[in-house]
Amino acid sequence: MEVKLQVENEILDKIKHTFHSAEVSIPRKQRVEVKLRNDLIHPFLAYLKDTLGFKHLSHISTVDWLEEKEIELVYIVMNYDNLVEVIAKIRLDREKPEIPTLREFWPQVETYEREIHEMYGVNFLGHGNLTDFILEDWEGIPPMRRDFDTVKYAKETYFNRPGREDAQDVRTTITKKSGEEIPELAKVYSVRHLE
Amino acid sequence: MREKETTIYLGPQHPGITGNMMVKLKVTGDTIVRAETHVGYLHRAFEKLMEARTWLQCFPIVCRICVPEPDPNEENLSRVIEEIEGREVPERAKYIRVLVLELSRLATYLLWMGGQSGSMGLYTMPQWTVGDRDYILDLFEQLTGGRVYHMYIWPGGVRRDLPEGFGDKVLKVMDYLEKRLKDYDDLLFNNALFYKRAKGVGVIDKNKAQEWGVVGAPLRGCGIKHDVRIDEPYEVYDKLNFIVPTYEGGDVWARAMVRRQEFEQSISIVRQVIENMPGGDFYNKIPNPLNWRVPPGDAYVKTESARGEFGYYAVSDGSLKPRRVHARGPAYVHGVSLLERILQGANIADVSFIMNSLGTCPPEIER
Amino acid sequence: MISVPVILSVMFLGGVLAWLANRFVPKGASWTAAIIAAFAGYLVFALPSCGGEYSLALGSITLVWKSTNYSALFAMLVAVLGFLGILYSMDFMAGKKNLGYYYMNFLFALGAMLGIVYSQDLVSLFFFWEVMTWSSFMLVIYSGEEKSHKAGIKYFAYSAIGAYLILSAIVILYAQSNSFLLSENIKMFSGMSLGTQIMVISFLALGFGVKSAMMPLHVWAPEAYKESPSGFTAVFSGALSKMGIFGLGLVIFKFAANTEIFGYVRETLAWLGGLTAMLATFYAVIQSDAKKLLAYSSIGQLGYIIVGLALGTPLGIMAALFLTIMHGAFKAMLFMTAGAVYMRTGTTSLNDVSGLITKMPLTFLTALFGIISVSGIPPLGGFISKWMLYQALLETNHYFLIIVIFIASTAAFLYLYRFIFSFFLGQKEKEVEHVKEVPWSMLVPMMFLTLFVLFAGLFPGVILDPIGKAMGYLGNFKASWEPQVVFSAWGEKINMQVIAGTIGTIFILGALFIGYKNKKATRVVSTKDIHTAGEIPTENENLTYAVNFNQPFERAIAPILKWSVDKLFNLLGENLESTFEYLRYVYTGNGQTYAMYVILMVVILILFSGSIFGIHL
Amino acid sequence: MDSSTWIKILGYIITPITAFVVGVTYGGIVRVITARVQNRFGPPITQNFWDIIKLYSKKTAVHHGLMQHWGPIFAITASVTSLFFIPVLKDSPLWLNNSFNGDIIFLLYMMVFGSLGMALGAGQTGNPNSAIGVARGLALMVGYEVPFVLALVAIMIQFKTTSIAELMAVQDGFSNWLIFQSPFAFIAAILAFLGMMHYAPFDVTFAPAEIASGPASEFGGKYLALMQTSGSIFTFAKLVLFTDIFLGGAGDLVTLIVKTFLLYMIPVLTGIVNPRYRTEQAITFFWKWPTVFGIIAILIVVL
Amino acid sequence: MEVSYDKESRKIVQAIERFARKHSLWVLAYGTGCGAIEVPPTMTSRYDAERFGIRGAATPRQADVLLITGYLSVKTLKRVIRTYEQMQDPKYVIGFGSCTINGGMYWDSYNTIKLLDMYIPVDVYINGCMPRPEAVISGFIELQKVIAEGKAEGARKYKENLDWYRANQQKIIHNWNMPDYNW
Repeated sequence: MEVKLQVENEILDKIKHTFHSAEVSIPRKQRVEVKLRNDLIHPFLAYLKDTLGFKHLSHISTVDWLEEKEIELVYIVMNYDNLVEVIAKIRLDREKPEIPTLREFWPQVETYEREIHEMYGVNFLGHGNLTDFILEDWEGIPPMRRDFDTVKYAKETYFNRPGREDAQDVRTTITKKSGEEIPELAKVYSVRHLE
Repeated sequence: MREKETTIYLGPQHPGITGNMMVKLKVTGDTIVRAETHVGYLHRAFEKLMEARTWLQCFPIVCRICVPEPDPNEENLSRVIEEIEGREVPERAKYIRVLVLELSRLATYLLWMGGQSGSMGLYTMPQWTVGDRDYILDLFEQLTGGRVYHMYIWPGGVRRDLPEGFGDKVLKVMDYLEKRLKDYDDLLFNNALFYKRAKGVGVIDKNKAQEWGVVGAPLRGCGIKHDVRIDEPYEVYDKLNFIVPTYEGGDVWARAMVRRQEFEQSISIVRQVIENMPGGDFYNKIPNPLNWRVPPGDAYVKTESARGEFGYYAVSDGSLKPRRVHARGPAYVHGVSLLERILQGANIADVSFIMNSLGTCPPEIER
Repeated sequence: MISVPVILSVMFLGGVLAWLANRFVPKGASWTAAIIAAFAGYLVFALPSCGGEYSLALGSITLVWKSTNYSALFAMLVAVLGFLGILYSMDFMAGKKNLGYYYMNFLFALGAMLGIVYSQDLVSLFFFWEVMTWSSFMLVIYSGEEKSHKAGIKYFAYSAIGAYLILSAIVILYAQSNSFLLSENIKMFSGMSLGTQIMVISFLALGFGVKSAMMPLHVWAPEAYKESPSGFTAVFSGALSKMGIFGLGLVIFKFAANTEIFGYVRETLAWLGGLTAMLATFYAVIQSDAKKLLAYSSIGQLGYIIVGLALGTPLGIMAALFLTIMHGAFKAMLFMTAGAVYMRTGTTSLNDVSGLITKMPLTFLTALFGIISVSGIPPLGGFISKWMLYQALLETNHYFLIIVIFIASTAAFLYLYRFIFSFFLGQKEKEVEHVKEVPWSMLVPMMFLTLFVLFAGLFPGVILDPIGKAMGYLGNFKASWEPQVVFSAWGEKINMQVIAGTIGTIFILGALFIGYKNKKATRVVSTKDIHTAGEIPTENENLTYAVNFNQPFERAIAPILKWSVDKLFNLLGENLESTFEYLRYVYTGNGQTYAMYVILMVVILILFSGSIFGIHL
Repeated sequence: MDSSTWIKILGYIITPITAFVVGVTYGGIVRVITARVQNRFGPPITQNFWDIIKLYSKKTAVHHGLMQHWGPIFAITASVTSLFFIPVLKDSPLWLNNSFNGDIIFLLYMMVFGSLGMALGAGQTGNPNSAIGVARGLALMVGYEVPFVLALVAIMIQFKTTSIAELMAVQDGFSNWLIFQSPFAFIAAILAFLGMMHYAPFDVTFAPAEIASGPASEFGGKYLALMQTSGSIFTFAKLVLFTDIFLGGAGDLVTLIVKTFLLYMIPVLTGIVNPRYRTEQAITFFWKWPTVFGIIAILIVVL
Repeated sequence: MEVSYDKESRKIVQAIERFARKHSLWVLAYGTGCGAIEVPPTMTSRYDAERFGIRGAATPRQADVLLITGYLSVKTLKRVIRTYEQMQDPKYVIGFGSCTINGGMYWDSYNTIKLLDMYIPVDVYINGCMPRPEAVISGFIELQKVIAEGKAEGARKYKENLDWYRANQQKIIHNWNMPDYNW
């Protein structure tokens, strides 16, 4: 089925016209994806919001690209009139991720930025309230970074029920106790089998 | 130096709070000067755990993101994977998915009716609605094997086909709910006291609503017609016949009336789905679930849950496990920044009332 | 031989003595004043309740001073409260400046009050009335701060209006009767023309109403009560405002009783009193300063008294006079409590202090008995007056007035609870760690009054004896009582000892039970260990709910308050303030200048009124 | 001592015990009725007894100061004293206790005694929720006292008495019950009674979802037990008072229980199907229609 | 309290007390985890836990049972400990769901505890993820049995082993600003 992407193409053109360095693509209907230089995100979102009518901030997401030493910030904004969502992506240096805050555009950005600061260690300049949001008294590297090993941390910090400390399949314990065999199918689906 | 305003902790251990969160109120008299939402009591690091599990192992996790209505999460994760992978879903599976989603919406609305009336002291209502919700949970149990968490919607379709005679049972429950809706009207929606309590309380400014990130019933209660089912139709919603109710006012009353209308609409959707249920396959089988790699890419999908737009952003790097799955529930905005804003100047008596009308659900805020 | 002039000269000379003593001996003023007040108090009680007559002829004017049963009642109130107030002031005022000035004015005010009640002629009545006004005015502006000046000017302005009205009435009376003697005037009053009667009665009622803070003439009271030192506020509210009641009693039963308009006068006054009680209570509910709250409460209680007097039945008058005594006691207690808190914490704001119960247990006890008594909860003295008042209202068929009174009485719980809660209950904060109980000289008056209200509740008859005699002076009123039993006109009676016995027995049984049960496993924990929903509050978070305590009620009465007269009169008061602004320029810091101005004003007023009515002295 | 003294002493013992048993059983029945309305089976009728016994048998107790320790005692003093001054049964020396002529006004104030005591106890805890509950409770009291007193005044004027016993004597025979003689007074009083019983829609004082049960939030163990005991007795006392005034009192216990139970059902059934008002809404409710009915009642008597 | 009444009457009193405790379980309104979603069905018309004398209580001072409905994050654990310590003896804890027993599906999460009884004494566990209302009720009946036998001595256990519990608690709660346990 041929999908008409008239609205999307219009937006694409406008963005390309204004921000020459942006890579714009249309992954599917109602989506426009934009890859930007770091310093352009502020004017870009201002342009989207004030000129193109993208009033609704749907989402701010973060992806940790450990191998590339980068942290990707994904802003998703939506226009209620033509129902198109723009996905804007920027990449920050993983060692010192810093970006100005967007609080003045949308009040709820505060929450997103607090969470990203807490979970990824991204510093939002001028935010003013980057306090504890979800975690309390967290010490060490931000937990959502990929080099944080949650299994190791959990084992070191918490007590484990005896029989679980080796993270073995519970079913083996159960079968041992009850004297039953593990069905072949279940063996195949075991996690340990995977690795 | 001691503050002038009195601090009142509403939660985490408080009968008036929805779930496990805290609203710290600074009050003078019984007027709230400032409200701060504190979350994180339910943080289980789901997004971290998902990065350590295969794509299919993520399904038991996502359904626990929002406890009262797990199905939009499963739907979202399935759809985000399907979109990255480009996997087709059989028509029958789409209908079954809509059926599950709408049943889950009905169950959530029943729970909401209970919470909304319980927060203003009408204790008969939760007893009725939560009891009636169990009929829907029974349907789920027969269909999926789980009362609360279903893990039923999978990439490529659903896990099982509908059992024998399931459609009739669903229709029977729908008839019952329709009958009960009259009782609910008598007890709650037509109660003058409810009107007095709800009118003009917790008002969201219509002009600011979109900018503040309001979605779902609160947005429609401001008179703005926005529903993902219509704006960006997923599954088979474009083939179904239903209306999106809106109300003016932006207060608790408007939200309640919107939800009440949607309750009726959902019943009608379920009926249509059962009526039009096509035959055929229910599952576009994925090759080897243990060695199933999703091609690299990212996607953002959204679903209209009972509390509003539920979005998932997922990134795959081509490995067995997701690179990143990020859930954004409606409560992320409703429960924190919006709640703090509209509680300013409200009465202490209305805090729990307003929270319930916004559909605040802490587990989806902190995940 | 004790006679009225002796008492008065003891008081006035004592005042001068105290002023002098302050010059030479540190603490001399307070001791002198206490001894003088004690001595004068003894003299007042030793004076035969009917007698001590003394007359002095000054040209054509004859001054007559004499004790009657009616005046004896008020004199005793003044003497006791005066002594307690001075005793209380000894430590309360210790270390403050101008103590000689304070005690001198205090004793002058006491002397003037005694002079008023003993006066049997209009000239000395008016003279003492003015002395009382300006000596109390001096005490209102005692602190010398801007606020107290404002309050003082407001008080003075209203008092001047009141004095002018009284003076006009006196002048009119003199024009008709050609005599200043009270008895002469009363005798001839019924023969005067209706217009004169109305004018005299309304002038006198309004004039006395100012002092008893009858709405709408109450505007001065909250500020003045707040600004005056607490030792004097106790007397101010407890005794000085009763001078208005004393005068109103005379007006109603001596002047108006024999006229045709007797019924109208009583109805008007009763409704004014009732509305005063209700509105003042509502205003008290929304106050956030303890002394202002008590001031409004005082206005409201005076409203009850006016209602009781205006009913004109034996039970009503008995209720009013009993309440006069009781109000003197419990309002003095509460003002003394507020003063004690002020002394130890430096504030009377209900928002700032909390949790003093463990620090000042005896003060708390006083406050507790005070509020129980004010609210009229059995078995303390306040209840009996309320009971009599309701019975009187019922027997005179004041159906709607009783509702007004009852609303006022119920709403009183709101502010009374707030008073005791904010100061003594609630969170114990670090700011009050250093607080100690007040010294004995302050505790003694408080404890004495506490015991008194308890005694009054158990043996109301003992206090009703002098009241009965006083009623005999006012008219041929007969009411019956026994030491523990009070009767109503419908043949109903209330036995206070049965009530107190029941309450006491059950309370003691309950206390024993709850003290004995699980005694070892019962712990006292700090007020920080409360249910905060599992959270641990930080240091600077305020857990006391004190600011705008009564906001739910405030919201409900907002429509009533919006239309009330108080705002209007506040506005008027503001304007009056600016009118009297010039007074600030002429204020030189000592009392003499003021006295001069007052006398000057009196003279002007006399001349002015003289020119109207064509009389020349 | 002569026999009348002994009867009186016996009455002092029997009255509170009966009130406690009846009051607690009523509480149990109410829970069952509520459950049935809510499509449930409900607890056994004796459930409230077990609750109270359990609370008494709590091994530890915590209080924040003397007033909290004494607060429940104030409450039980007020409820038992009120009961002692209400004639429970007509013309029965055993059940008359201390009732005297002129007791209505006394009772009006005595009933407040307990509230004030509880308020002091709740204030001592330092819990802001308790204080808010107290502020709400006292404000609500001002609300419902207005129609209540209007109704009582209408009756007191009509029969020129302030004594319950005399009012009971007036209501001789079914048709002479005050509910028929002055229906408007009854309507005003029964509406006030709704507020007095603190059932929805007038349960602002204890609203759990708002202020975590308000004044009672720091009371546990023996203190809560004593409060509940006192509450049960007080409920019975209020019911008896209303029965005496409006339903002609009762000559024997069975009649009394039937009448009080029927009366009790009014607030209970209202409460089951209604949400709660906000405080100011509740107060203004009482100052509207109930007050109008009360004024009509007085006007009828006067004119 | 040692009172001088004889053994027989003490036995009777004890029996009554146990019976009352058993038949009056007030559950603290605290939804610590996702299990809270099955508490309303348990309490309401279909399963009606009030038949067994189970009802909600608003504050810890009044409650008897602390229902830990699921996993506890570290942040919640602190509040749970505070709440538990404010409850009055006798007090019971029910661990609800697999995650309180051994961490359940959150065995590798960095923010949830895996073993509830290392931090507070637990009387009864209900397994399942999540347990059905029937299971919850059967858990309560198990608790009633334990109470009837007089073995529900969690409060005593906690008091006697306070140091051990404190050490475990302080191991994961870094900012320990809790008031002292006052028993």
